[in-house]
Amino acid sequence: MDLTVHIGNLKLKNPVMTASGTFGYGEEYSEFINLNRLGAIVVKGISLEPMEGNPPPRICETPCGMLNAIGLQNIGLKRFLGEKLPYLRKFNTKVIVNILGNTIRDYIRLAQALEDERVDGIELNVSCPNVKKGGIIFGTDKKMLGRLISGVRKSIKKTLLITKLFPNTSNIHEFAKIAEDSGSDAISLINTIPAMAIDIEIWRPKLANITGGLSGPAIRPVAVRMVWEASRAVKIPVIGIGGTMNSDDAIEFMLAGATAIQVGTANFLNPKSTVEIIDGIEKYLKKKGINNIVDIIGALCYA
Amino acid sequence: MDLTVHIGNLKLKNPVMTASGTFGYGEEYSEFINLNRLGAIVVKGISLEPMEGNPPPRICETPCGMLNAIGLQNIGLKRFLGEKLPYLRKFNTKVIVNILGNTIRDYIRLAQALEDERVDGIELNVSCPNVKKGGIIFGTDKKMLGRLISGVRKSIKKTLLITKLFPNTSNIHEFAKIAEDSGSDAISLINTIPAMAIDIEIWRPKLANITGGLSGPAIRPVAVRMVWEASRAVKIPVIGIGGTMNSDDAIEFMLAGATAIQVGTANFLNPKSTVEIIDGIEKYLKKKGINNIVDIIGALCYA
Amino acid sequence: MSRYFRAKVVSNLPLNKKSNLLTLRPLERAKNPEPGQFYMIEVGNSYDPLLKRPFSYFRKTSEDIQFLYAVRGKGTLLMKDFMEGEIINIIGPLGTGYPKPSRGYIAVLIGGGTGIASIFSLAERLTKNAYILHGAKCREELLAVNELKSLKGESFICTDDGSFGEKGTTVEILEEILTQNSRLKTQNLIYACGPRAMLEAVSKLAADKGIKGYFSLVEYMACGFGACLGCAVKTVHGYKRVCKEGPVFPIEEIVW
Amino acid sequence: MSRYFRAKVVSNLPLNKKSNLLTLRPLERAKNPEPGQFYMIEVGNSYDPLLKRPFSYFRKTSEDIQFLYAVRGKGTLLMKDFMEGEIINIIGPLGTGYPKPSRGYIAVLIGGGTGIASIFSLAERLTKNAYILHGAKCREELLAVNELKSLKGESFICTDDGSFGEKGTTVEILEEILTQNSRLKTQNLIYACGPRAMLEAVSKLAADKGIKGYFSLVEYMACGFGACLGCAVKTVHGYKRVCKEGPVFPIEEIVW
Ligand SMILES: Cc1cc2nc3c(=O)[nH]c(=O)nc-3n(C[C@H](O)[C@H](O)[C@H](O)COP(=O)(O)OP(=O)(O)OC[C@H]3O[C@@H](n4cnc5c(N)ncnc54)[C@H](O)[C@@H]3O)c2cc1C
Ligand SMILES: Cc1cc2nc3c(=O)[nH]c(=O)nc-3n(C[C@H](O)[C@H](O)[C@H](O)COP(=O)(O)OP(=O)(O)OC[C@H]3O[C@@H](n4cnc5c(N)ncnc54)[C@H](O)[C@@H]3O)c2cc1C
Ligand SMILES: Cc1cc2nc3c(=O)[nH]c(=O)nc-3n(C[C@H](O)[C@H](O)[C@H](O)COP(=O)(O)O)c2cc1C
Ligand SMILES: Cc1cc2nc3c(=O)[nH]c(=O)nc-3n(C[C@H](O)[C@H](O)[C@H](O)COP(=O)(O)O)c2cc1C
Ligand code: FES
Ligand code: FES
Repeated sequence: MDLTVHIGNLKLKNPVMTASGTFGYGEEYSEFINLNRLGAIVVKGISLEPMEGNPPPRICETPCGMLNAIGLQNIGLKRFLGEKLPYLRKFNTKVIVNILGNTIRDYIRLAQALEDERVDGIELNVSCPNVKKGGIIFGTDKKMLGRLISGVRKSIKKTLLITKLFPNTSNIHEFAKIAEDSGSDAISLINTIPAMAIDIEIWRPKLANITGGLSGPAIRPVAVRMVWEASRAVKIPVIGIGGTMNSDDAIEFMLAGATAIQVGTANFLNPKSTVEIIDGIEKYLKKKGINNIVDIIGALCYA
Repeated sequence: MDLTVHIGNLKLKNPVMTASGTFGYGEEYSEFINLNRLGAIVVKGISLEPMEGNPPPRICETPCGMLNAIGLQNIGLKRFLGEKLPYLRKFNTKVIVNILGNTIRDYIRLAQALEDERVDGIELNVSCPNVKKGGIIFGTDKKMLGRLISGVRKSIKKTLLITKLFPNTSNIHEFAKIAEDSGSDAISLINTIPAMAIDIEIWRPKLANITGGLSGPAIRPVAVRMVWEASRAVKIPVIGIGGTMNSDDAIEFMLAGATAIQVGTANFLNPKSTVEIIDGIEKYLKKKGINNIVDIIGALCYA
Repeated sequence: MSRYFRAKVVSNLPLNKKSNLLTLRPLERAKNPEPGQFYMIEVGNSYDPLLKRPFSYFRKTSEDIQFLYAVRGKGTLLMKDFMEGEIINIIGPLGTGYPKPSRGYIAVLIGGGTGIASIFSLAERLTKNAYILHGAKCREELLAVNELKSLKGESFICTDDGSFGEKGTTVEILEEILTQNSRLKTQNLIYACGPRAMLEAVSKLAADKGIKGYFSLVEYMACGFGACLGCAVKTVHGYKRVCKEGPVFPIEEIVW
Repeated sequence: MSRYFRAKVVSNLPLNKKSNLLTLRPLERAKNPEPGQFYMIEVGNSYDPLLKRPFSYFRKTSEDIQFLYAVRGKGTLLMKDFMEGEIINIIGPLGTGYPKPSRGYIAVLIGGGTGIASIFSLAERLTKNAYILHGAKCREELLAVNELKSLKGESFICTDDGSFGEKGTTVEILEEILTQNSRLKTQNLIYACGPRAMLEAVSKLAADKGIKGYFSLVEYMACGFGACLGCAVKTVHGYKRVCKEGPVFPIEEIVW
């Protein structure tokens, strides 16, 4: 059975990746699973300088979902390269680095530094809803998004470039098209949906940041629809993210048009989710008599 | 204890309304609850001509939510006025009619006919995601939305005009502002979020319409955030909709800035939801020692 | 007497690997159901699963309502965990059940799989001139075999693999019955509930032989009482709600 | 020996109106916990509630792990329904527990409400020179009173309303103890877990008297093992994760 999928020039041994911000820098999961088994590890968003993140409370639970406003806390490029990347390099798994900046120049510097270190891929976080100065304007402004992507594209040679899209739009296909036209090798979607919860006893937002991003099974139907729309609008591969809890959900995304999927919130509930999903996909394909996983990508039938 | 709230020129005896499309024409619930107790009844969307709706399956369940693609099935204006409105008139409850059309002219004709029959309010459904020709373009195009609202506004005299907003945008406050500036007396939000689910056994969409609208508790955090954003952008009252299952949820919307709320999907699980929510709000206010419900509207504290 | 009421789980007994017999006792005064009607049953107390699930009532005793259900997905899986004494919310009786056969008609009742639940409620009311057919894949999936024996009508049991009763499908038995009493065939009246494939086959047979009858249909439901328009099926008179105008429809009105 | 493992519910006994004692038996080989460590416990098998919930372990016996929990919201409400024999997933032991007091130090342990669970695991390990304080609003909310008596250290129990033990708060008792052995006060070492108000008061007292110690903090958690950065608390060294660097932090490092 062949689980291999291709995202741009990257060959993944299976379509199961981790979603940025939910898998730390990989180390946190090494005691639970064999990291070699993953298609790719996408690490927590990295900025040029370390960021301390938002004050607590940073998370809360909602029906079949959770809100987070971590505020992009990260150790910064330098410490990432010095302390975290060497560890990840030990595994036979692709390493994709999620990056975020305030300006196009920030993104370019990050991308170049990471290409120099030969990471396997770069995922542009243009869509994180939690910090005002951050990538968010790129994620909702088509022109800016195009300029950002082509800027980064030109500044790096062959490293895989993925653009991660913002779900809060009525025309995801247009953003997908811009990513493709500006030189993105793939798109990933969706990031969390901006949301909010209030503690009605004390009349305060449950998050110190007031709003946060909704993730988990609650958003999966929205994510599947967006992946379906985006994958019909572009030729580059689409990576499906949002509420994948098990292999059935992963298969749903792939039938909708995703070439690979990322597992986020599920890792918190069950740190073995990713490998259980890989096993589950294999079992499903066996049951269905399918030898090559690419046969299910976008295989949705109509009427 | 005073539960009265005002939406434009309408005085509601309490802030609990029903959400369009989830309460039929009221009759279906009369055996379960005393319709006189409701703040207002918003009926299923009405078009000039009857619509037969989408083929089945029309609904499916998702984590903490459901998808629907009813396709705006309705009996049309004439039969509504002849068969349904007289029944609703018997109750001491405001009647608000959700309307939808393909053109601004359609909306105007509907609004005028309903004003002639002295319904208490009109809710513009500019946001239903299920029919291609329907209101959807109004809901995502700011210029069109403005023209629609001012067109309807000018054509009717004093009937309350509510614009129901589409959640699939990154700038709900702009749509809210347009509704206000174009003469809407209030806005209601959110409608369902476009979404999709796939049956992985048969590789087909779970809905015949392929996509549908997500409702239920899953979307509440998104709805609360949008209500909060919208209510800070406009002076007209905001009606909060999305996943209100109980009085706690209703209070959450009101703290976020809603003057009233609509109960949708909850009616299906428990046809008594609306009155239980009214009772629950009363209990909450008593416990908190609040005499007037308006004191909680937008009372969210920060920091 | 509200149709939305609380009920206590009296028992929840496994009948076979897939199916249980659930006995509920209403804690409030509840309406008596008519054959073919159904109830919406709350399967858990979180919002996942969210919606109640529809089940035909199988039997109504003086105090209790009984259901036969098969475990299919996450809702019915939770129902398996219903414990004696647990209290759940249910809505019903709902929908329009089977019209009684007029005098002189011979009722042929067909319950495929759990479809027997809906059919049984009618079978119990018929005193004579009735055939009751129940089929399943294999012995282990048959339901209510003993109860069927106790009925006044003549009952036939079949399995696809022949592991119990006759080997074959209910449709084959139906054909035999219709052939045997062929002189009267237009005085046969078919009542059927079961898998779609079975209903389609029965429908074809009925059309061929000019026999009338009624099917109980299934469709996904959100409310069960006519409010959501989610359970539409196509009929010759346009879309109809399975939960309100149905679940029972005249065979010839159904558009497949 | 994975920290993610399945465990069987051995018992789940109500201790008072709000709290239960939960005994779990790991079905796989599991690591032994250190005092102050905690576990993430799966509260149900649907996605609502979604996340596991963090609980300090109360006691470790040769085969089992015990927890003391209070019903607060929907997760703990579901835990009350845990039945003997049920199998659940848990993660642990997690976090960094209490450092042992160095020789010559007098440990003063304070458990407010369910905070006693975390404190108890340490108390059991201390053989002498230890005071253990446990307080609650009223008699009905006290926990593990008998277990406290069996400890080697000296234990004090108090209730706000005086319905059991001394009338007053743990903070008042702490003050008394510190006054009594005042000569040695800098050789006291405080360990506390409980409501925020209690910890803030203890922290003030400790600062006033120049006494060092450790608090076990709580924060909302998604993962419990350091991956989500959701459980940050402010310390003098910046944000730290309650689930990894904590839950136990030196009192003087905590920024309130
Ligand atoms: C009027 C009516 C009467 C019914 N009576 C009975 C009965 O007496 N005994 C019995 O065992 N079942 C009966 N059913 C079917 C029963 O409602 C479904 O099996 C049940 O809802 C499945 O719930 P789930 O959560 O386990 O499955 P899900 O996880 O929701 O889905 C699992 C599978 O079950 C099927 N299913 C789900 N919902 C429905 C539905 N509303 N209608 C049909 N199929 C569905 C689908 O094929 C789906 O793939 C009846 C259905 C209707 C509409
Ligand atoms: C390291 C650690 C150890 C803990 N040990 C114990 C213990 O031994 N015994 C015990 O009874 N409780 C303990 N708790 C608290 C326990 O985790 C919460 O009471 C529980 O998660 C509440 O879940 P719920 O779904 O019932 O409440 P929810 O419905 O989620 O919330 C109800 C209320 O509980 C509180 N709460 C919810 N989650 C947390 C959380 N993660 N931390 C603190 N408060 C929370 C909030 O104030 C909220 O208003 C511990 C918490 C942490 C972080
Ligand atoms: C705690 C948390 C932190 C996250 N941090 C990032 C991040 O740094 N960069 C990013 O692009 N996405 C981040 N995300 C979004 C996830 O990568 C993912 O897009 C989202 O959670 C939806 O997937 P899920 O439902 O499987 O979790 C974060 C999500 C969570 C829950
Ligand atoms: C079955 C169904 C039918 C609906 N029909 C309409 C409609 O005709 N017009 C409209 O404006 N909204 C319609 N809605 C949207 C609801 O009014 C409401 O905005 C949405 O369901 C979110 O609220 P909830 O989560 O409380 O259900 C419908 C929703 C459902 C579930
Ligand atoms: S299930 Fe709602 S109308 Fe039939
Ligand atoms: S709970 Fe996830 S990092 Fe602490």
